Amino acid sequence: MSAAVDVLDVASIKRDFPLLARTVRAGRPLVYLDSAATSQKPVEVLNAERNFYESHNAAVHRGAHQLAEEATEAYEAARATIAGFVHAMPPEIVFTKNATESINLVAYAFSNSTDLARGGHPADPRFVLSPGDEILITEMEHHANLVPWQQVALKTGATLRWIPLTDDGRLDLTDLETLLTERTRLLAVVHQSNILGTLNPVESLVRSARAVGALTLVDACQSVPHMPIDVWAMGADLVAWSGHKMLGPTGIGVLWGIPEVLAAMPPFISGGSMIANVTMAGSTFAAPPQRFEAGVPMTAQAVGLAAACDYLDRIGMAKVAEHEHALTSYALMRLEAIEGVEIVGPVEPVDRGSAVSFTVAGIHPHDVGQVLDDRGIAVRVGHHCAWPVCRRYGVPATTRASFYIYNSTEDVDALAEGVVAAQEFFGGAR
Amino acid sequence: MSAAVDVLDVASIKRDFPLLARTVRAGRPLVYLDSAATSQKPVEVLNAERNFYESHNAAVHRGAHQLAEEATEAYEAARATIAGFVHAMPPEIVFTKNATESINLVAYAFSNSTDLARGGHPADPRFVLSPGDEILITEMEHHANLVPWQQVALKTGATLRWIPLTDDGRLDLTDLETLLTERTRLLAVVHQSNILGTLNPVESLVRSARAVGALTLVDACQSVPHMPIDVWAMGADLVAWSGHKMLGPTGIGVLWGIPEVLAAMPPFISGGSMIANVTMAGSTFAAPPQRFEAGVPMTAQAVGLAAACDYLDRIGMAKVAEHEHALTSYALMRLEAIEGVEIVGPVEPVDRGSAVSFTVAGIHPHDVGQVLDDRGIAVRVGHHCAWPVCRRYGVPATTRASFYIYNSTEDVDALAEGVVAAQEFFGGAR
Amino acid sequence: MNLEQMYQEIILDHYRNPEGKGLTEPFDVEVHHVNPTCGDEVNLRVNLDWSDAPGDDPKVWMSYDGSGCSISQASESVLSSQLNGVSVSSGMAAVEEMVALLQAGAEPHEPDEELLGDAVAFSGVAKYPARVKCALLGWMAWKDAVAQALAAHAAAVEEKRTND
Amino acid sequence: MNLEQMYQEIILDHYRNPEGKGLTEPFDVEVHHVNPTCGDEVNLRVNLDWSDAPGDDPKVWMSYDGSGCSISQASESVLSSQLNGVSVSSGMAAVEEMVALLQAGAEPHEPDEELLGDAVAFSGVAKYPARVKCALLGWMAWKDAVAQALAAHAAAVEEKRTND
Ligand SMILES: Cc1ncc(COP(=O)(O)O)c(C=O)c1O
Ligand SMILES: Cc1ncc(COP(=O)(O)O)c(C=O)c1O
Repeated sequence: MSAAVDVLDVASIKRDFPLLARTVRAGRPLVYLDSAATSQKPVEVLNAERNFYESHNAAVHRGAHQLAEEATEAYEAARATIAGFVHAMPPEIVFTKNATESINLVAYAFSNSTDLARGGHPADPRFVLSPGDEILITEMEHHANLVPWQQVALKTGATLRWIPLTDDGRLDLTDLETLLTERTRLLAVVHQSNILGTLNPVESLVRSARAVGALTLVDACQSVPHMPIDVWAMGADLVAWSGHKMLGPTGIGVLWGIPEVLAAMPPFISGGSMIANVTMAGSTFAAPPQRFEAGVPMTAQAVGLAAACDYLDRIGMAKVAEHEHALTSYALMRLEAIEGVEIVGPVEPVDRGSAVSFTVAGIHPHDVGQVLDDRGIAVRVGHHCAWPVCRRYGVPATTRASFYIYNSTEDVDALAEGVVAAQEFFGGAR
Repeated sequence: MSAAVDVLDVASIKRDFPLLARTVRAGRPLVYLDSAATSQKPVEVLNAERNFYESHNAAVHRGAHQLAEEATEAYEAARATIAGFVHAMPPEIVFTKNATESINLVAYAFSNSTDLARGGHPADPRFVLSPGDEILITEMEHHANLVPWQQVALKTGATLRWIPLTDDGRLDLTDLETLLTERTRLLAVVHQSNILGTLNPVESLVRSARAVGALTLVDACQSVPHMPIDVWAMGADLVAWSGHKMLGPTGIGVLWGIPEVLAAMPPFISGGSMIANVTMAGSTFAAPPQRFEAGVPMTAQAVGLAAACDYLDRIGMAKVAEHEHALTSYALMRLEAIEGVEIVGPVEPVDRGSAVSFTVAGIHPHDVGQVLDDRGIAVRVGHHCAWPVCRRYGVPATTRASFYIYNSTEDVDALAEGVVAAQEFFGGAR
Repeated sequence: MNLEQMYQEIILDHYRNPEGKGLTEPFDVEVHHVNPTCGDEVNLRVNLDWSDAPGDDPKVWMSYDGSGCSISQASESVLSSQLNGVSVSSGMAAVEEMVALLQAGAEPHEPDEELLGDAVAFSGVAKYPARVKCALLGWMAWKDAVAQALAAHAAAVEEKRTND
Repeated sequence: MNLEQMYQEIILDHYRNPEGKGLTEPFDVEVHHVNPTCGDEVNLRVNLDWSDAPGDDPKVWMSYDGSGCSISQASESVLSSQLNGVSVSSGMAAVEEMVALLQAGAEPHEPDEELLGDAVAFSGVAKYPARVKCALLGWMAWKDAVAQALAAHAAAVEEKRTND
């Protein structure tokens, strides 16, 4: 009962992903619906990493020998490719180990600047916080864009506030004017929720924040992999995302920033390769992005991520978004048609991405996930690192299916059939 | 004129390293003498990473599906292997992106605890610093174990002190009693210098530090890859090192710690997977090591590093140390025999590792390195991220050759001949 | 089929009709345990009964309330039916045995049916590492609560002795 | 052989017998530039000569002192012999040309010999990215110093105007 036709040629894309050919449990073909957690990797990305190790591996920005030159060239070429992918320039791209580090880098710019200012050392006033200052986030943030700000608030005395949610899974902007004021020093907001799927109006939020003089950070973990992104058009000061969710290797993330804003931020992790001058008595620091890339970096991973960008660019990000939109619309329709299934998040396929969370009446998400797993369908169950969202909607956890370029309408069918099977299996439960 | 016989079967080891088969510049066979910067990778390590991506890739500690189980199992098995490599238990091993992050994790335990205490929040007093408190390091630290402590001092008002060096490249312990006192809150010391090659008496230093109540951190970047290490026998509270210098992938480092000490440290990078409970108003944290591993980790890299440990264990770390000791002795002899060459660091092959820095009279290290590079010999030139050491010995930079399991006495011969060639090439210079 | 190996009929029965659910009084200690990856929660109370305890091995009475998946709920029900009124020593032995059963890994663990009773039905869960924590949630809470109650008792005895 | 392509005889000559090394007076601005990866250093002074400057394009006199590798030392010597007494505009054009020559990348840059003089000898350095910074160290210092001197002059003129 496959109702829709896929926008992308999924069968041919799938062949690029070795893992997707495997079976799970008792020989079931794998239906991977957990790309919001992490994506699978095309062979091109694996080859790029391996080729780096087999032919050009050396410490970057350090040696005068040919290998060191080649490694540096590969690393910086990767930076340029990744910059191009989001319409940025290479010096605006800082490599981190994951989006969580990217966001913490910004959080520590605040707490470190505050510490430096307290000690009478120079610090850019935009990053110095005092009691009375406010940081504004939303109630749908991933823990990665929540816990660091709680910590900053604890350390600096600033207050953490948040934009609440409506019953249908969107930001409730009714009281925005009382939440976003001249006291607001930073607005940190997720572009697309990893649990609700909601696509937030970041451009207008960022404009409002700018109007009151706040800095802005966008968590783009769930948008850069799934739609065309122009970081300058988005309008924020800083944008964070991960490589592993966009076909890239584990162990690499990105922080994009307006050069002038990055330049105003003090070092986060300090050590080799981020300095200008070092004596025992004190040090000065290199300009961004080097200032934020201490130590031997994740070179092979940067090269792999650049290959992932090339792969996605070849498909075309607009096509990727279109494909996922079609799948999501179909999935919402199929799931809503099952009695007892409740979508947690926007039920309309408008301004929403491909992460679809739901509950099944009378069956705990863990048990739903187990039945799906038994059928070869990999979904995620739990609070998806967005526990406050579960509390907001009064559920202990959800089951979440999420789609990417290698998913087809047949995968959605398998999901819907699996949910019905779970209902049959646990039929007798309360 | 090869005088020594190699302890290891270098020819056979070399075959495991695809990159070492390549040529550089005008078709010269590669002589890789830059392993102190980063090591090359055996095919076994590359295969382990690739196999993870092709067969088990998923987000760890999160899903209930089979892939997530396998990924978690692979990640935790890697932790166990790496723990075993240094005679530790798995929960004592924290994964980071590199040694620089490992050391910063400890540095931020101090500055964050200090911030929390200032704000009236609970913090372990061992990590709370005030003016008058002292951090003791040495003058031979890599920037990674120097700059973070300068930053902590700036932020907390504590004082940074350091153990000076003797003319022959060792720690000058004459005034240790005035440097290491009850004011000392932390001793952070490099086990083996990456520029001088000096192996420091960390066991006794750590014992003295413990006697005055200081915490202790050892930078073991240049020792874990090169000799048998038992972290408990070393006696320190915390030990940091990198994966990429020990045949492992880029993008992974390790912090080992005594469980009770790790448990006393507040979070560093915060976000998903490191929490116990999260509400919008506040969060509590998981026990170590999870507390320090926020976000999707460098899973494939952990698996690769475990494969590297297995590879090294099969050779045997005692044999590795013996092999390098023989090479180093031979290299010191060959280099010292060249007129105008001056070793920067201990000239006796006693308590020293295989990083050999030197200067050549009248020729800048950059030019020495260039001539060597032209002959296919990859060395590092510069301050090796230990700029204060260059200042201490009055040289702008050094040329450094460093050896590993895939280097032979022929490589040392090539180095010595290359240095003579550089002298001939620049013969006419001042 | 795998699914039935894990969800043995006996587990589904306990899940559908949990035994002894609901907190009761009196109690010495109450603990609250959470599984942070999935949000399963349990509140568990224990009451030590020293009346005819042979020396230092009192009887333990327990009550609980919780929410979560079928495995955690069934496991708490089994715990309640199995470990109510047993001595600390045999209860602790049962917890150990349950842990061994669930963390068996590759080589299956031959369970001690005497000690575990219905709980042997959870052996299939050992094959699903992500669910092991669900099955152990209540049991770990029991162990924690008993340890706290014993410590509190020892402290009270000690205080009484010094006051005497 | 590669090595000789980079170390042209003319470079080695400048390295062995550097021209104009040593700081002189008077000067408008002195800058200190360092290459953080290798520790090469240069101190460079410039003096703007407005005497018969056509409008806003003064002559620049420079002196320098530095330490470092053969490439950086030779390049500073060439800089000194090439850009002493030239106008700001043609000096800046020469710096641009030097940057283009050295950052040529894959396609070699056909240098403007008029502008660069002996500096064309550095074309071989473009193939060694790690050495490009060495060859540019002095030239970047010159550009920085001249820009500072021009800014200081403009500020002085502006102040004089407002005071008048
Ligand atoms: C002694 C020492 N400490 C710290 C580091 C930093 O290691 P990484 O760059 O892998 O963080 C290095 C290597 O560069 C080192 O040799
Ligand atoms: C919206 C969002 N923000 C942040 C993160 C954290 O990303 P990472 O775990 O790669 O650091 C994730 C993914 O887990 C996410 O979905």
